[in-house]
Amino acid sequence: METVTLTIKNQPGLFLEADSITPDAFAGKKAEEIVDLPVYVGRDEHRLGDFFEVSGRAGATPAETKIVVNGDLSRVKYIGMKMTGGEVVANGNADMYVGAWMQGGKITVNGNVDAFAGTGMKGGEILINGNAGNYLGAAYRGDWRGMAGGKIIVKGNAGSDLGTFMNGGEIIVGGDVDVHVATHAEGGKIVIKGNAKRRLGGQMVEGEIYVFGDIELMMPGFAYRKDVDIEVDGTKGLFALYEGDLGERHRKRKGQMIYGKLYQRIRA
Amino acid sequence: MAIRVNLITGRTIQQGVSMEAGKEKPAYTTACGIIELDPADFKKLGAFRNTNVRVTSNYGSVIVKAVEATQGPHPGVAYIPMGPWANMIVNPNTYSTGMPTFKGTPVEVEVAKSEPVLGSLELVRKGCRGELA
Amino acid sequence: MTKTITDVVCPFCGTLCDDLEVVVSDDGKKLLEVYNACAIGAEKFLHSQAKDRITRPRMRQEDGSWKEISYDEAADYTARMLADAKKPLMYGWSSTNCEAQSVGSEIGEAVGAVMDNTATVCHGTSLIAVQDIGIPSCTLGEVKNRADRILFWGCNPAHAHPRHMSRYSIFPRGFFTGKGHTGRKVIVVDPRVTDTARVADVHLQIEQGHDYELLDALRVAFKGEQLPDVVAGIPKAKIYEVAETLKSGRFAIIFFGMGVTQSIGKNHNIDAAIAVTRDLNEYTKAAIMPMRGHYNVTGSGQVWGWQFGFPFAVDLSRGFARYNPGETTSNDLLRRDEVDAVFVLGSDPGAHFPFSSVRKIYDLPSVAVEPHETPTTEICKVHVPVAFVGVEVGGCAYRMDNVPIETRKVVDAPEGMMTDEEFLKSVLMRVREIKGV
Amino acid sequence: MAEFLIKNGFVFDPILGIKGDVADIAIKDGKIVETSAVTKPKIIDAAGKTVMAGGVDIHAHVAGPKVNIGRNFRPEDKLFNCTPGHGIERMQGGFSVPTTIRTGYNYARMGYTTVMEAAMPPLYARHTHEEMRDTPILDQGAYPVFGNNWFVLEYLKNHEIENTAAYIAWLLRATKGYAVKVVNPGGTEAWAWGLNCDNVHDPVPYFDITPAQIIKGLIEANEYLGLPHSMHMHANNLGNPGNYTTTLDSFKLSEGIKPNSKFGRDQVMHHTHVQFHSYGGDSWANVESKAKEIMGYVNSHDNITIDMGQVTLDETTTMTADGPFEHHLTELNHLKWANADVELETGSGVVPYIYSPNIKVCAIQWCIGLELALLAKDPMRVFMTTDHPNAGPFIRYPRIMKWLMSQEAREQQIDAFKYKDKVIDATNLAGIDRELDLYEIAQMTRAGPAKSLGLAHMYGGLAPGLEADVAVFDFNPNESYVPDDIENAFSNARHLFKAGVQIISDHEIVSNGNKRTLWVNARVNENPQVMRDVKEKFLRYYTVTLNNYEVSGHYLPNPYVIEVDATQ
Repeated sequence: METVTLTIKNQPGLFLEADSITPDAFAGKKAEEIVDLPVYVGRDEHRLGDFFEVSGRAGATPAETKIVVNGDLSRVKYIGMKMTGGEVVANGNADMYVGAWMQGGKITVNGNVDAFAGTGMKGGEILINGNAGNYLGAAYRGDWRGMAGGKIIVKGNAGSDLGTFMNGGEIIVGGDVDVHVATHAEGGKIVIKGNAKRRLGGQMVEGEIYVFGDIELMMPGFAYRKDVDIEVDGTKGLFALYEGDLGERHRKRKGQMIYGKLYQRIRA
Repeated sequence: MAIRVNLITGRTIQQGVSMEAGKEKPAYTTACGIIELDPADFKKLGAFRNTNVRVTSNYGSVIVKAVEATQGPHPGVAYIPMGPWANMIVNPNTYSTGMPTFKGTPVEVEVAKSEPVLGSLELVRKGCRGELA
Repeated sequence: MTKTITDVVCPFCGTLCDDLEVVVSDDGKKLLEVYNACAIGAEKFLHSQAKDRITRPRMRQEDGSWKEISYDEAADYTARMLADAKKPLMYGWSSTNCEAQSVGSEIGEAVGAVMDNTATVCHGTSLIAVQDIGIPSCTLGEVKNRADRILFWGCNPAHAHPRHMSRYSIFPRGFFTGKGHTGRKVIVVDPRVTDTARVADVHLQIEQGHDYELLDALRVAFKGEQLPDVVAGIPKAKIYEVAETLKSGRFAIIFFGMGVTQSIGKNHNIDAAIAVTRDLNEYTKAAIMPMRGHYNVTGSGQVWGWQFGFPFAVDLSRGFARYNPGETTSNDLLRRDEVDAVFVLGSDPGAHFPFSSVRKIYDLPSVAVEPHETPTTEICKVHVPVAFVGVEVGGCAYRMDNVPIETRKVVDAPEGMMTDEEFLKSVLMRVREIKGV
Repeated sequence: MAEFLIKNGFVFDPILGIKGDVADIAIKDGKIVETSAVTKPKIIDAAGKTVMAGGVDIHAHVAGPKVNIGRNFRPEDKLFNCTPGHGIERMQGGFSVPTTIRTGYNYARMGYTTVMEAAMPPLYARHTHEEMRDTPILDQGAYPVFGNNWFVLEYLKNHEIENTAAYIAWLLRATKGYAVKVVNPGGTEAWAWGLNCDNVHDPVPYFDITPAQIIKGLIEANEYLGLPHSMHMHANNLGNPGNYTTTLDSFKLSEGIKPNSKFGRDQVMHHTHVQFHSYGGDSWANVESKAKEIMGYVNSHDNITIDMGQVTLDETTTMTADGPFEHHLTELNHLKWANADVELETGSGVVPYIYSPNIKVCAIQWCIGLELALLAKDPMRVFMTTDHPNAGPFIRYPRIMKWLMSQEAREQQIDAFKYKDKVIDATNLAGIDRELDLYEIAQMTRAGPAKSLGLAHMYGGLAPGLEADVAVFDFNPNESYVPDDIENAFSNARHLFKAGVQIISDHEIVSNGNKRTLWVNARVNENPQVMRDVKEKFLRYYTVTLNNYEVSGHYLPNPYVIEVDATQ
């Protein structure tokens, strides 16, 4: 795997739209070609090299390309958008749409990300070592096809609207989450190791939510079924199983109604 | 003595009429530079009707006149008609929807008898220039 | 001598009443009386006659005072500001006609602006919900002629849409509703005992900010599933009862307002309310409608819909349209310092945005096109007063149920004043000159 | 105005009867003229290329309230496909429901110059006209819907044809409408109570009238007026297994009625998107094609024209005034559902839909549409449509041409179906080897629809005197080609002229043209009763006043009024 290193040297006046920072756009290019890739500030087109020092070279294919981005990226959008393979490491806070519509490869952010990370994600892995913003692993507006595959791990907290319209894949949040989790979900798995607020599984058709900490308020559409002994992301324990959203439509499989499942860990 | 209440904002007919008559006019301040409190909350606050109060949230602070709620009872809920006074203190968090959280901001209300309720233009102007207390 | 003009359309709220009568002087220069309007609508017509009205553009000076400038100078300043900016915000577009909105779109395209309308602080979250789940709706005449279950959720028409209840929802006698209000059951959900709640058969005094939970509970009740004892401060027996009332109607309508769009959950509250409506269509006929605020905010969403494909928060900065509330919405843009100039027309963000956003506008180059003197004009660098649409110039507007009605001119604007459309056209011309296209 | 001479192209024109011969087409003052009539024309070299009249779309949902619902509630339909303006083109966006601007340009790119909006709710006529105004290039008209209108229901309950006709004339004028559209007659009124009318004899709740009475009455009223187009029909029971009997029952209501029109049409009923109405079986498990039965009837009754409603196997957005159908659809696919019932007049619904080649029913629908066209004896009476965007977006017309013109292309598609064998069993298509030629395509897309619309005096051909709507395609019918060449060539006209203005030059859009809006002004004898009824209904039941209802002229900046004298 070849590595390209980007180090931000000029902060944009407004925000930098850098959908070209992906292994797919870099693949087969040398540093002097990569600096010419387009980025945008408002309506102005610039070169990537106007904002970043670029060194190293990309591999022949996205899968053979690793990108390391250094510096304060909190005004840089779209890092790793639509990437299909390879690796991106962002050493700093990043703005919106990290790994949005991602299909493969891995993104590591050593910092926080703003909203819409992993929007419409189909595959690959996003590891966020800080906090994530709102709409992590959610669907784009209007789309009923949210996160379909892949894995998102957040070491810190996540914002509101986690996994909206989630259909598949996995999201693990080490800390707390804000309101609205797995709304309209029809599949997938969300693990919350900290506390949750309200509106978990609202309008949920199918899928799984695991909460290790407290839930401020349970949806009225979730009913307690039973206690179960399970292992979740390496933690074994007793969980209370709730099913819902009872107000929502549900499929039947083998004569059995399939509900969304919400497991809350029972403290010893 | 300060009380904590849950603040909501919205339209009133007086707000609408005075807005159309001119936001620079005193009638607009009379209509919107107010906080409607439930009688029970007045009691807790230990204030008379029509006393100026300071309303403070995590996001700001504003002086308005405390009046008795006309569409109550709603103990624990306070109402400031939509407008620049309410907007000094509402929760601007949009939760990435574009919409600030205009309704449901926890606020503290305390009597501020001697402080004036500013007119809308002055309030916004002074706020922008950093001239508000 | 005076003239009476009939079938006048009221340019205040989304109710868009079109049965006003206005008496004007024989020369059409003075507006004397307004009939059939609500207090707010009447005030809007009468205020146009104010003696102290500002009738010429003005620019803020270094010392804070205003200096009168010509419309040409104002158009030139506006065009330069927009052309110089990398990402200007063009906000408002709700208290104006569709004709002006269309010219605004062309300017937005030419300068790469973010176009946003007042839905962003009003029913923008409803629009998001509609994109997620759809919206079974109808025109207001369907309500008048058929509805026997009227549910007002988080809205207070007695104050915000004063003639709504008499024209469309509670009181009118329609084709299948000959008994008027006695044939209807009215339910109000509101944390306050509003004046609308006082005329209702049932008032659910909901715990503020728990709309999503209560709506979900209604859906659970429709399906006959078990509920917790109390949801959102409402005992479960009451919830089952209201669910039954709704199901047993022939035609149920839900009207909703800022109580749900602006409370926590926002789009999700509307989403759940629409889900309730969808559910009701399994049992009977049901529709749902947002109580749109400005008289033509709906039209702005329609015009942008057919021109760009999105009803608000349209980011044209990259040369093509993009849309994502939370990113391309005015308050997010201002909060995050994503825009470098602000143009306002047909709205008053200075009064109606959270102050943290207002302050950002103050710090940027800014122009306000606005007939009134407002907190926005107070903080903008240039104020361009214009004729009142629907009073001094006609043009198309869309009612809250998307029905387009052509507003009427009833009286002349003060001598020498421009309309929104005229001013925008001169800005567009200047923009094209500056850009050489 | 500039003169043009389009030289040496292979011309396909049913009006001139030219079947691919090399000929020159001359343009002067916006019209086609004899080649001898031009003096200093600009020469357009069309050697080795195909030349046809501008396409005429008789049925598409391109402007108005439900189309805009489709746009506004589907941001995902525009994700990553919005494009910048360049040259004279403005920004564009949208796949299945494009913006008005993209609509105009994309039709032009396919060589289409006239597009009829298929369903205009009268109360929303102003909106429809605003959108058409913002659709560049194309001549357009819109069909107000009548089949669930209270006036019509009340008049036709007693078979009051003259009153119905007077009301139609009034409404066409008030809405600046073009033709009488009927959608699920009675069924959409029933849907206002959550009900439907499943067949032509299923009575409408309260109004005590059957769909059959509505259909027959509206045909008669249409002929009483002698309108340019016939009654334009979307029958009851759309989209349901076994519905072909309802379709045949509806067709039969036209029997014995003679066309009364000075505009050259021969039909009294145009039935639209027949694909959706040609299903046998009694469930989705055994649904099968009844295209043979349907075309058996159509081929033997020349007072009917139809269009296909061809499924294109895309993700699209369905939208129709058939409110109950859209509710039925959302129950099936659980996707977002918009509904918009309109007081006293009509309703509509909008639901996204994915026609997947992996779903048996979708593949059967695809076959049925093609069968209709391939079983047509008279291509002047069977027209190409996708009922845009219901069965697919209009941009797929060139792909449909490919399927109609090439058995190989059809076989490729059938082979790609997941349930190929079941699909073949349920349909006739695999046994049909007919390949249409470009002359027949010109009949189905130009001359035929123009004639059916009563617009053969303006559109659909290249005879002198007609509007100079001419398209030139990079397609040489005399050279060998693979099926995809058809799709590519007809998706991207080399040149296009609209009313004598060059719109496309070497594949570039160079002019926004001078679009016109067509509407029909039918004059009838004074009818005090109808005018009294109109006043009363507005006073008591409408929520807008009568004086605010009529669409004023400035919404049609360039109107083209077709006058009809029905006074007698």
